[in-house]
Amino acid sequence: MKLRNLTLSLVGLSLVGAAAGAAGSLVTTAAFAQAEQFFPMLVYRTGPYAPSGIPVANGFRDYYTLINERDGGINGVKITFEECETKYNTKLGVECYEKLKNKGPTGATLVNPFSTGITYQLIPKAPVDEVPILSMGYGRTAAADGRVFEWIFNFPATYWSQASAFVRYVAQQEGGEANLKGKKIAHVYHNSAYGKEANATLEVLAKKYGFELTLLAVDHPGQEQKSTWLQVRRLKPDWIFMSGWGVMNQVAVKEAAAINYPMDHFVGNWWSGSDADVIPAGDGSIGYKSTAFHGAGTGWPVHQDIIKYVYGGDEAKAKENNIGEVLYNRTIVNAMFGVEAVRTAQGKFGNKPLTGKQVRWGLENLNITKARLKELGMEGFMKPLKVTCRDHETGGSVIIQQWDGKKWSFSSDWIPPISEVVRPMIEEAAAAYAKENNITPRSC
Amino acid sequence: MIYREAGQFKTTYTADQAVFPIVQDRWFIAAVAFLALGVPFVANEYWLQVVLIPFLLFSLAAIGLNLLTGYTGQLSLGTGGFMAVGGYMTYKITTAFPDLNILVVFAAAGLISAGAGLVFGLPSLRIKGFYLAVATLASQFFLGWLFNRVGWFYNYSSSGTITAPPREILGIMVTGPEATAEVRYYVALAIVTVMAVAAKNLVRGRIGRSWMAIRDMDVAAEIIGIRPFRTKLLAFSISSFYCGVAGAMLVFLWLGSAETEAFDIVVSFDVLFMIIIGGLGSILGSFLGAAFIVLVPVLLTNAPQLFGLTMAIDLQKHIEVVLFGSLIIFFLIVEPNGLARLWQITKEKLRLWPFPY
Amino acid sequence: MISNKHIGEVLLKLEDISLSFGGVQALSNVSFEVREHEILGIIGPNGAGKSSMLNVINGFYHPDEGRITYKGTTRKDMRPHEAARQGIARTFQNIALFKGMTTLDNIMTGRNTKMRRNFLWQALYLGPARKEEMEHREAAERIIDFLEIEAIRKTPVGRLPYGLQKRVELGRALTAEPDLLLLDEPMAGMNLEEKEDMCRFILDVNDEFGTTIALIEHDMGVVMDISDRVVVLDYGRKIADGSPDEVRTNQDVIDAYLGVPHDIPPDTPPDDTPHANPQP
Amino acid sequence: MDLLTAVFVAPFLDMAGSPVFLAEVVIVGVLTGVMYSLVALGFVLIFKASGVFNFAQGVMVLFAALTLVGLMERGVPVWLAILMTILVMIGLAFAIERFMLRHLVNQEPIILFMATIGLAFVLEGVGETLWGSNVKALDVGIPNASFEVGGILLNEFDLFAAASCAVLVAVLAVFFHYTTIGRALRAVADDHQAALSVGIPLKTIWVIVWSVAGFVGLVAGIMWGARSGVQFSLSLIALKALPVLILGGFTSVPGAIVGGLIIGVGEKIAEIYWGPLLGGAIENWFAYMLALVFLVFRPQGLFGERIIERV
Repeated sequence: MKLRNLTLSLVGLSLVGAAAGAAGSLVTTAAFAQAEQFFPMLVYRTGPYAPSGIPVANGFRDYYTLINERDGGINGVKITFEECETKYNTKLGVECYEKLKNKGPTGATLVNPFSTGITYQLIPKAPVDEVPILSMGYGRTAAADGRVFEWIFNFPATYWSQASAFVRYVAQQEGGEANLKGKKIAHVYHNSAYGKEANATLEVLAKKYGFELTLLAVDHPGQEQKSTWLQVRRLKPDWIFMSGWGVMNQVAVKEAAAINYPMDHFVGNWWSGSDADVIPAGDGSIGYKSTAFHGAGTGWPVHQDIIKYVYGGDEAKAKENNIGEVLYNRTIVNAMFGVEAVRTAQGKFGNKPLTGKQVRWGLENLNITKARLKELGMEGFMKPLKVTCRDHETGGSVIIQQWDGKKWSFSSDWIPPISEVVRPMIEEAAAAYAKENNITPRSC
Repeated sequence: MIYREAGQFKTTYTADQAVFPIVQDRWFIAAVAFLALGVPFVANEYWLQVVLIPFLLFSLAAIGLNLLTGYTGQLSLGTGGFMAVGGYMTYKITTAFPDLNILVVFAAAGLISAGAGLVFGLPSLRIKGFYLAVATLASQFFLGWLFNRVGWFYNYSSSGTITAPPREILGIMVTGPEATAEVRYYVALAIVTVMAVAAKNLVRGRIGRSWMAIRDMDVAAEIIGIRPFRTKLLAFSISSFYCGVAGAMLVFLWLGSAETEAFDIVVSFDVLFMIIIGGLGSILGSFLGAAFIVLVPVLLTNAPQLFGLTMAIDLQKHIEVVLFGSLIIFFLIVEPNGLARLWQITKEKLRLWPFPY
Repeated sequence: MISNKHIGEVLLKLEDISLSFGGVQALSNVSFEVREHEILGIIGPNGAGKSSMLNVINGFYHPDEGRITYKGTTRKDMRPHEAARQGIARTFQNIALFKGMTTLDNIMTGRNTKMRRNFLWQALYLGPARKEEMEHREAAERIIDFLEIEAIRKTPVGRLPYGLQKRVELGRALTAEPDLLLLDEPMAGMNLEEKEDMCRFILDVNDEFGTTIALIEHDMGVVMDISDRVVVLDYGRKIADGSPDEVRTNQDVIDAYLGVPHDIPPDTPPDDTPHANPQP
Repeated sequence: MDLLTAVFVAPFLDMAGSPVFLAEVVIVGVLTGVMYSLVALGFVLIFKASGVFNFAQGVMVLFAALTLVGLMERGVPVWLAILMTILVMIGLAFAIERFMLRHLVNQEPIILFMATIGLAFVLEGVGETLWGSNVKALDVGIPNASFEVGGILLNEFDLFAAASCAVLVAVLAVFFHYTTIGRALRAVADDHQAALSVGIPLKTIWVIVWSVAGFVGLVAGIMWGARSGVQFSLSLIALKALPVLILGGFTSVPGAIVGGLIIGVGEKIAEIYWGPLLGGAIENWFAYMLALVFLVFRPQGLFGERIIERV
């Protein structure tokens, strides 16, 4: 009975806690000082995808810190940021979004969901809440059509462009598009919204170029892929493209090595080409390739600045925090886009904290030139880009990187997508979405 | 002295069989109703979206599972699958017939999910206990695969994600991005209230008695004339109907869009938790359990900030997970019959209060 | 009160019933009749096949051989719930109440076969469904009055003492208004006072409602007192059938109870009652 | 008609067409099945001795592997790390008995089941707090080369895993049959009351059986962890073990082995020969369906104890 009483009082306590929580969340917003630009951070440092989520989160954190420490903020406006743990789970993602969207003096600057699932959740909410979404190289491909998806940006490339660039790459390697005919290409994909994205594009291209496409789905989490690789072994495809994520990548690379598949014909997409994906397979993974839209490693001035300003010169500490890893570098790019969008918008609205609506304008008028990249210490790290009202993807070129057992390095030139196929598909999908949701596309 | 039934006499069986036979209970319910209706005026969008709407829809799913597991004794881990049926069928029907009232669509999707429940309930004739529980996982995995695989269910969109299109009732937007959290909350509240009352009616009548008879002793139940197979299947289909509607609400009134991952096995476990923490065989318990499972993580997430603590986000999440697990074990140890039982004990004490005997 | 006590036509006729479990012969060629309005006692030592007999009658076991004629129709193998729908109710040797439910609900389950409204009406709980519920509640309340268990109406049966549970179980069987009531050791484990109460109820049921009763009981005194006729089983065979007085003086019966060696090898039938397992 | 051919004829023609490949599929299925059995074994041990359906088994696998890797990363040699991990798992068993099971004696099975899910949360949180959420490569020196025998590709690692599973089962069999503790465990499994009445304390039994399950979890953790790296997803392999469990019966050690083999071979054959027809990734639900269909004919599983209903 004593225990029972204890429980009763616990229940009572938790109710009081709930009330306090309610009160708390109503008043927290006022606590921020004025000259601050708030960046919400939806991260996943725990759960099944934590190994990918940790470098991602660290990259964002370090770049924002760098801007504050080195430049004193964006034109004097300090960056504030808050992490919220999503576990890569869409429901928690929405919770985090709701929690953070009104924080800071002007609300959330922009949201980087870093999960295709969460992006899908937020796409309809963005125009209503007036929070722009930057789903950099993930999320809904159709959002590349800025006329329908005013608030969503997915530059510098989409899954569809990527898949078509992969096909172009294969054509290059095989000595011309004509040689694609009769080739066998397998797509090993994560059986989720994300993994399926490339299928349609590949199917269209298979028809166009006459290669034989096999789709091999791998269920979450992808710990056990023996049957997939047995199928590969029987099929003996000339090329394999993979859209994997999390543990699936590591196992796939390992299994491919175990069946002695030629690793230089195995190309992951840019979410299947991080350090954590290849290291567990040891020497077996040498030669494995993946697409990318930025460099790996720490060979750029921006990394030196991070070591200097964020870690006080402590390179070991920076390494511990994933500096130079593929996913870390990706979020450096991602964070830079956000910061530059704010800077662009400040050009129009003044050097003060900006609202989501103003930042959206900044994103849509973002123009990162080669010169600007040099100023940012990222020359050669990535391709310049220019966003337009109509094109939220900006070209969609990718580059192939290869793992040599120790590090990733570029092994091709920039490969443009097969736009004449992909762009109409994007516009068609966007139009369908507009129709289903009673959206009138902007004209531009 | 506050909670007493002295002086209240019941003169008809109808009065005796009312859901709330005691006057004070009715006052209590009136207060709850008042609070439920008034809450959007004080809560901000975060609370509506993160706590109240999921609380309502998970209460409904918990009622559904409670009918099956708590009342009929058939342990099921397929809740997520049946919710997926509701969610995907609502999408399919409303995009095929955009003019159909969305509530009608919810009901239709519920019926389809009742059909799925019926099919996956068939093995329950032979299989019992944990074997049945694991067998229901077959439905969970199969349905998840089906909605991921077959393009027809998501209108062949490239990613397989379904998005709630805008639909209105009486000129008010209730689904889609334009629908305000308040409106979605009220719609959810209305659905859950009606269905909870219906569930209460079911369990206090013939159907409920035959369910409980099957649960308590299926052999004896059959000998007094209850057809075990029909009774179990009815429980499976009604339960799935509830879960189906809850799944529809999950997509249309809460998340706005979903892929099959939103209905994965974690959902099934969560709902099972709700009915066990809340109380097996109790409609009220379904609400209490849902409140616990929805609210506790939110409280734990916000607790460090409330007390002004700053800690690394991953550490915080880990501690949260540990606390959540410990709380569950703690509750099971202290009151294995659930929160509803605690509530009942409180009431019984209040009845006697201030005299302990 | 009108007394219905006049033995009528044959209600149930069992012919050459044999039943075995994996080589163990529980019943062999048993034949007897149950007549309308009578109280039939079935007695026999442990392992005689008494409970198996009841299980055959209400369809829980299907005999390997033999014929069962109920209400003039020869019946095929059926499920127990079908037997219930044809008016056969029973109680169990080890109480088989629904432990999670109140006395009232337990008794109301006895009315289940008589309720017609489907689940949609029930979910609404309006009009016909409510009316029906109330009608049956009245019927249940009559039984509750009859068995003098008004005070425990809303008590979960799991909390009741043994004797009362037995009474509730009788009530559940009675509310079904059965034509044939099977009682499996209704007085097992009771003290003298409780036994007297139970005897009174059984006689009253038979008297007031005219229900035909077949009962198994170990207490010879009770059986001889209340039965109109007695059937004696031993090792799965019928060894006597007649009025209590006839049976009392039957030499086979005396032998059986005194344990005189049989001509049948005693290794055959084990425990007569596959015991009710309160929580299967 | 085409559909019927595709479902009922073509796959078999396919199998007959290349028997070597079929053999390879079966072998891979067997080897994978063994890995499932390894996880299922942990469930069976605990269910058999205490009637608890321990859903935390998957997380125990993760926890053991995390501890092992964590120790190795800090420079502890492999053998010592394994020894220390075993000690940790025994300590864990004590803690579970002391803080959880002891307070749940005589509760309904479903309550115990739920408590083990609570336990899974606790272990997950504690494990990741202690050792971090990053993926860790586990290298205990198991060879991982592939070689071909008669056109069939075999992997040393898979063979090693199967062999160690066989050894583990043998050790368990010896433990159960030839040691006092083992006999006591079997006595408890047969009849709790009887075991108690001859003076075997239930608490001790619980600690032992959870320790043994922890040890089995460690072996499973090493095998699975070496394959895919040690990280959170490791705990999800429990879901692959459940169909094995229902197929083999909750209470049977041989059932877990045979069940694992049937599920392993069954799902691989289904995925490879029928998967393409249905669009792939069918093996997860197929395993459950296979178990389900099987259960309809034998509700207690392959080697489970028969359920007898009586009145």
